[in-house]
Amino acid sequence: MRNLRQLVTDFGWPRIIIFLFLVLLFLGAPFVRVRIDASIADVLNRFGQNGVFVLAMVPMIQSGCGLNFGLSFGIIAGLLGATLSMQFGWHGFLGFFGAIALAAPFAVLLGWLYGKLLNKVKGEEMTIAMYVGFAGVMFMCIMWLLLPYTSPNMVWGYAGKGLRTTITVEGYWLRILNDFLAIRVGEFFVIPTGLLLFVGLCAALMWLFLRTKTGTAMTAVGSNPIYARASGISVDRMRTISVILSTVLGAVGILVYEQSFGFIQLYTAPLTMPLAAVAAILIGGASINKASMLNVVVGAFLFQGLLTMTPSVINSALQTDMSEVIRIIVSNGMILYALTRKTKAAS
Amino acid sequence: MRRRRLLIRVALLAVYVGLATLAFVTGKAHTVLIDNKDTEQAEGIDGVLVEVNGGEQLELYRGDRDKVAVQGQGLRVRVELLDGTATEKRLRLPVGQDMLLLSIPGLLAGSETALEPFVPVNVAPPPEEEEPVTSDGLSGEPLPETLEGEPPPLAP
Amino acid sequence: MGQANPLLSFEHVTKDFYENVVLHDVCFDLRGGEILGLVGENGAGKTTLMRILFGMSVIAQTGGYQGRVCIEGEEVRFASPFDALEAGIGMVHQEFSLIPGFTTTENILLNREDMKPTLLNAVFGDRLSVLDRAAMRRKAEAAIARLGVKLDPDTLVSEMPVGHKQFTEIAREINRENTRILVLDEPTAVLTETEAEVLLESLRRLAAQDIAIIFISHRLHEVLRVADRLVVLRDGKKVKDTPVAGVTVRDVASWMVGREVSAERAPEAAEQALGPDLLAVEHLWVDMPGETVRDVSFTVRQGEIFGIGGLAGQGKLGIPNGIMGLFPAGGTIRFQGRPLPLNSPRAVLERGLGFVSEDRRGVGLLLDEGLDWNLAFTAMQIRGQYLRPLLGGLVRVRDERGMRKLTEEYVRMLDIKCQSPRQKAKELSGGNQQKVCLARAFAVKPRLLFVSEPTRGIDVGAKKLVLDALRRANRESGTTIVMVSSELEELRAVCDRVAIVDEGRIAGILSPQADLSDFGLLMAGERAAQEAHHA
Amino acid sequence: MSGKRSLGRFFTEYAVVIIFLVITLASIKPSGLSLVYIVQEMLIRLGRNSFLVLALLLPIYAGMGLNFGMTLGAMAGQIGLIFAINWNISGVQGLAFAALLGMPISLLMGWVCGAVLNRAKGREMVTGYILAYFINGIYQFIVLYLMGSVIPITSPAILLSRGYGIRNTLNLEGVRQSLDKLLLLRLGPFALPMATYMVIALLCLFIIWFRRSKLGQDMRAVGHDMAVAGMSGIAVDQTRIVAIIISTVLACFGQIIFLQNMGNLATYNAHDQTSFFAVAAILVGGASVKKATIPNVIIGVMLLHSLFVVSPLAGQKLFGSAMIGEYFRSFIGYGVIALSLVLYAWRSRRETERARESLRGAAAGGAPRGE
Repeated sequence: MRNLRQLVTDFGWPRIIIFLFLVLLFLGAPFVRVRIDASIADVLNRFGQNGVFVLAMVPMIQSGCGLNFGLSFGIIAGLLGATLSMQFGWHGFLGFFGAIALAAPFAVLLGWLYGKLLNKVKGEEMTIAMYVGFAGVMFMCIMWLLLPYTSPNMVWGYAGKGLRTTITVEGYWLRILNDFLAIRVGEFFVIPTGLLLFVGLCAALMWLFLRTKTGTAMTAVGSNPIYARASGISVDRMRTISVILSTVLGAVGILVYEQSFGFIQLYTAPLTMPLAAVAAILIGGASINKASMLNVVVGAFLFQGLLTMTPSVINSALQTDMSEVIRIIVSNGMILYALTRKTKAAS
Repeated sequence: MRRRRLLIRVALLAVYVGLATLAFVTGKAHTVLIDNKDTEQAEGIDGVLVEVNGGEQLELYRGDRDKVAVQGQGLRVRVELLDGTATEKRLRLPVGQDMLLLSIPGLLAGSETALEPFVPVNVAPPPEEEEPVTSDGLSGEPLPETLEGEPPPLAP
Repeated sequence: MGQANPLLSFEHVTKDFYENVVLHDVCFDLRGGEILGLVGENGAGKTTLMRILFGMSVIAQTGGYQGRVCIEGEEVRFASPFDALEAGIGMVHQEFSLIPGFTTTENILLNREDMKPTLLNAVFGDRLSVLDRAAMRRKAEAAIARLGVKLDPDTLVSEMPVGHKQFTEIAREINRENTRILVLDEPTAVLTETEAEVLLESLRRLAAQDIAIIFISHRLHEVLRVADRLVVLRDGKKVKDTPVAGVTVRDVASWMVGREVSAERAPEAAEQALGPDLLAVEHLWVDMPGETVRDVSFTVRQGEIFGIGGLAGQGKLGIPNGIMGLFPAGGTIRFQGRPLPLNSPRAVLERGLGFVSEDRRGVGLLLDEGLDWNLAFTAMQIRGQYLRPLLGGLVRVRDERGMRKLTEEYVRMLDIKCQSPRQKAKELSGGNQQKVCLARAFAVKPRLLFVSEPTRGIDVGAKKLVLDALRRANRESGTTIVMVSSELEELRAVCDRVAIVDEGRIAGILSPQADLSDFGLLMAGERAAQEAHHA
Repeated sequence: MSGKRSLGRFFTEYAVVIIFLVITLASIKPSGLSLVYIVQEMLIRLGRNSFLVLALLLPIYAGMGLNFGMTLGAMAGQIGLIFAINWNISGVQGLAFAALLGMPISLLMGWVCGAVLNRAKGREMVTGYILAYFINGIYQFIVLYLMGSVIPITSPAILLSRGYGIRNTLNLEGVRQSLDKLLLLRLGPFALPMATYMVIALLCLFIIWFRRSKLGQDMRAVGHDMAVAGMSGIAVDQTRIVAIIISTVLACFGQIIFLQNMGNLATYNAHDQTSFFAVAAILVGGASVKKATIPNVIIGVMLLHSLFVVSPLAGQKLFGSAMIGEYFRSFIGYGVIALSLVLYAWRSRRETERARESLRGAAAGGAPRGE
């Protein structure tokens, strides 16, 4: 009995409530004529789609920079990579991995600048990260209109200049990961193995990195920066590395999202994604200065499960679109729960 | 000291409720239909000028009906016939009633039921409104394309 | 000035924290208008006594106290510092409790401002009455006048010289009409000589207005000049209560530290052959809050255990923290003949210097990580040990097995009581945590090891084990040790030479067998008559 | 301080204001708008937004930074308006009724917000931001599902066709510009909504008076140094909660003034932008996270909104697309908040370092430094 209570306190009450709520939804699905297998396939797909985003949260939490509200920088780098790869007309695997290669330098540069800024500014980092991120996205909105893209697939029809708000990835690298080795069972159930493998690979690389010498130093900076400094670690360099890593993962994350979602969303679309990733990692059980791979998997699964199940089950059960409201309350509630824990504020 | 402060707080609460009801009563708007049709007691008057609460005069022929928005519960109606004779009547409007019908002939004939509630029978269905756009940080984009909806400029 | 019964009296006050006794049967009293000097080493019980007087919550949380505290004869037990303030007892702390953005007047009147009631009071209570600035200003000027110093009531505290801040705080305490007792804790620590003189002068003027003053300071010559009576505390017992007349600083020093040498000093078989100078420090200054080092020069010989003692706040802790680069520092350091860069922890660690910090939980440990982590971390980061190649040497990953072996080795050697090498550091007792910090430093096999307050706050058994481990490391693996501690006894038992630091400078270096009152004198800031010869 | 340094301090202090002034002036000409039109827009927007921006002052005094949680007050105001429209109360009485109804709701919301912020000391701003979204979820639940079904809303004009839940946009016909038109003063080509200005002036007087009250003094003490204030017996947490409550109630009234000027209520979106605009405005006016005055509010509202008026058209002329102008002003809006937060955090860090140095100077008296 003792370790059950221990398990509950470790897992935390809010997560248990959400988990039970999700199980309830799955149980209730058949009664409201919602196909279980289609729902599970949908959850798996969305889990893969957003997995890398949630993973991107880990480095900065581990190094004590707190929740990365400025993930939009990574997304901007990813969008640049995607649009350039399409401009060059690369298709298939070359298109997708080309986009990642093109996005990487932007991500590293933006991550480095963003890291330098965060090091100069101790205290209220999260608010500053959020607004610098918003300003960056808005700046890119202007750039999307001015940058000399020419590929007809992307540019506005009548003006011939400036990018469309949503660009289809059809014919380039649509579902390139999802369909790779996809296992189809029956008419509704498909497992996007390629996608899950890719996300698994990223998670494994991150798990490995956290085991390396630099990774260990970064974790130490997160749990006690003064201890790290006394052991000869340059705290600022570690924090910058963690920000660069988080931004690069953000870039990869948006590309994985787009190849599964089917569209590149430009202009103000990236504004909402950081909050979703933050809510997911916190639902997974991460605190403000500690996050593990388990938190990523559990968080992404619970959060995306919530997103997919509530609209279908609740709507058909109550004939209303209540799911939107429930999702807002649950995800923001989780972030609020984490922010008001008694941990010492990010250094 | 405790009692005095309690007393004052209760008084303040009373003032708060009083103000709210005052605003409600004086502010409540009604739409009054000015009707010049024949009724059992009296038939419509041909050509009459009606002025409600000092607003601009409405010209009604027999069988006409016009609408006036009135604020507050008091109704001061001034009816002027073609031959110049004018009569003025003061009426009270029931608070809860949004729509009322005032029959001018009934009014002139001094009948009790000149003013009675009007229940809109077939209210045209409100225009089909679009799906409610709920937005927050997590789904719909938070920043509308135009940051500032253009308000109608103040009448210069 | 004698009243019927004394203004304030302590009767048989006794207090213990867990098992060690901090105050033992302390009795003394205080009359109105009398200045009482309270002196004693660190840990002698001065601060605890004041906490009892002020009814601080820490006392109640740790089991309350025996004995009685009486004001004008009847016993008082204050539940919180505010009750003490209401009863007319003011306290001036060493670190200022002033609001930088407020003016002198606003600080003096903080939370006791004069107010003009407004009609909103009846509804929302008296916090909505308007401040009566004119009355506030008059009261502030009156309080300043009582002090006899010139302070401009309108300057912001943030733009004030340090001395004026001290006077503002005192003015705030005496502004309360019924203030009858004023306690000052190390008030002159941050003042220059002239400012201190003005402060003492104003204290005499306050005493003349029948206010009783308890003056706590380690600057013995100041205490002797201003106090009427002197109480000396040692190890929680009142050892002396005498009028000041005819007492010299040397007497006070010997009372403060004079105790028979209790810790046995293992007679060294043969004076160890001490090698050449390993570490030479010239004109070191370190900016560590509360432990400022102004100008320190000393040398340490190869294989020696060099002790650094002195009272709290004099800068002894600043020396290791400065050299290790944890706080901004300047001056020239030579290690093994070659200059050592300052302000860069990595370079110092790579040259083979280790450091066991005095702040175990804050600096010394990763509380949320396992013991193996804590032990192997520095060795891994500096020496690259405990890493195993993976994927053909492409990347090097933590060698969990190697780290566990290292941990088990040190758990046996230092007898660290823990369930497993992976147990979280925060779950260990104070003594075991200290052993973990020691093991972490030993794991790097340093040539020179700084140890700061190694035995602070741990039980007696663990103290002996820690000191033996240090001696063994010195004798067996020849590690030169610089031990900084406020426990004079331990320094004299373990070290070959003991330097005493006072006000950021080395007052003198003595041999462990030197006379206790010499140590007391150095601690009190009296320069040793002659430079101590090297032992 | 030497002349050069104080000049340097002036620039970093008002960097934001200067940048904004330059950009606005530069874009007036290309926007092609007549000066009369711009000034008239300023007069309208001063009346519309100043009250909301003034609501930010008290939390800044109490050291809680920029109160992103003021959106809670805006929601309360909107709920008040919904009831006023439902019972068809028109004119200024409609506004008064909405305000009176909104006050208790915003009081409760302010108390909740204050209690939550007290649990997240050191990161109040981001917690306020997230709390606003969280309460937004509850607001939508109430307005979209409870109103009409559980809460008696009868007027068909505002209910969704399905019988419950409020429509997306409500036409505030009955109360539109009723406060502005109450005492409309014509001065040459300009129309001045004097009644609104008077309400704002009243609030300014209250703030000035409040600063001199005991509660105001306690708030400033808590703002400067929470620990010392606590030690001197001030109820720190309670003072902070009062600051947030007052700010939330003012935001409720401010939102009602804002909406009566706009003429229509976007039920589910109007409050999203409230805190963004108010925070951007006060920062543009030269305020910081720890220091803000009434002039900052007035200057900020005029500067920010003048740019918001001219930039779309300037964008049209300069870049050939109004969209660029729109995005540009959002970029400037977010940019100014980010810039002033960064400048403030960077300057306070440097100040603590400089304070350390001044101490060190005295401490290192003995040895000449680094010889």
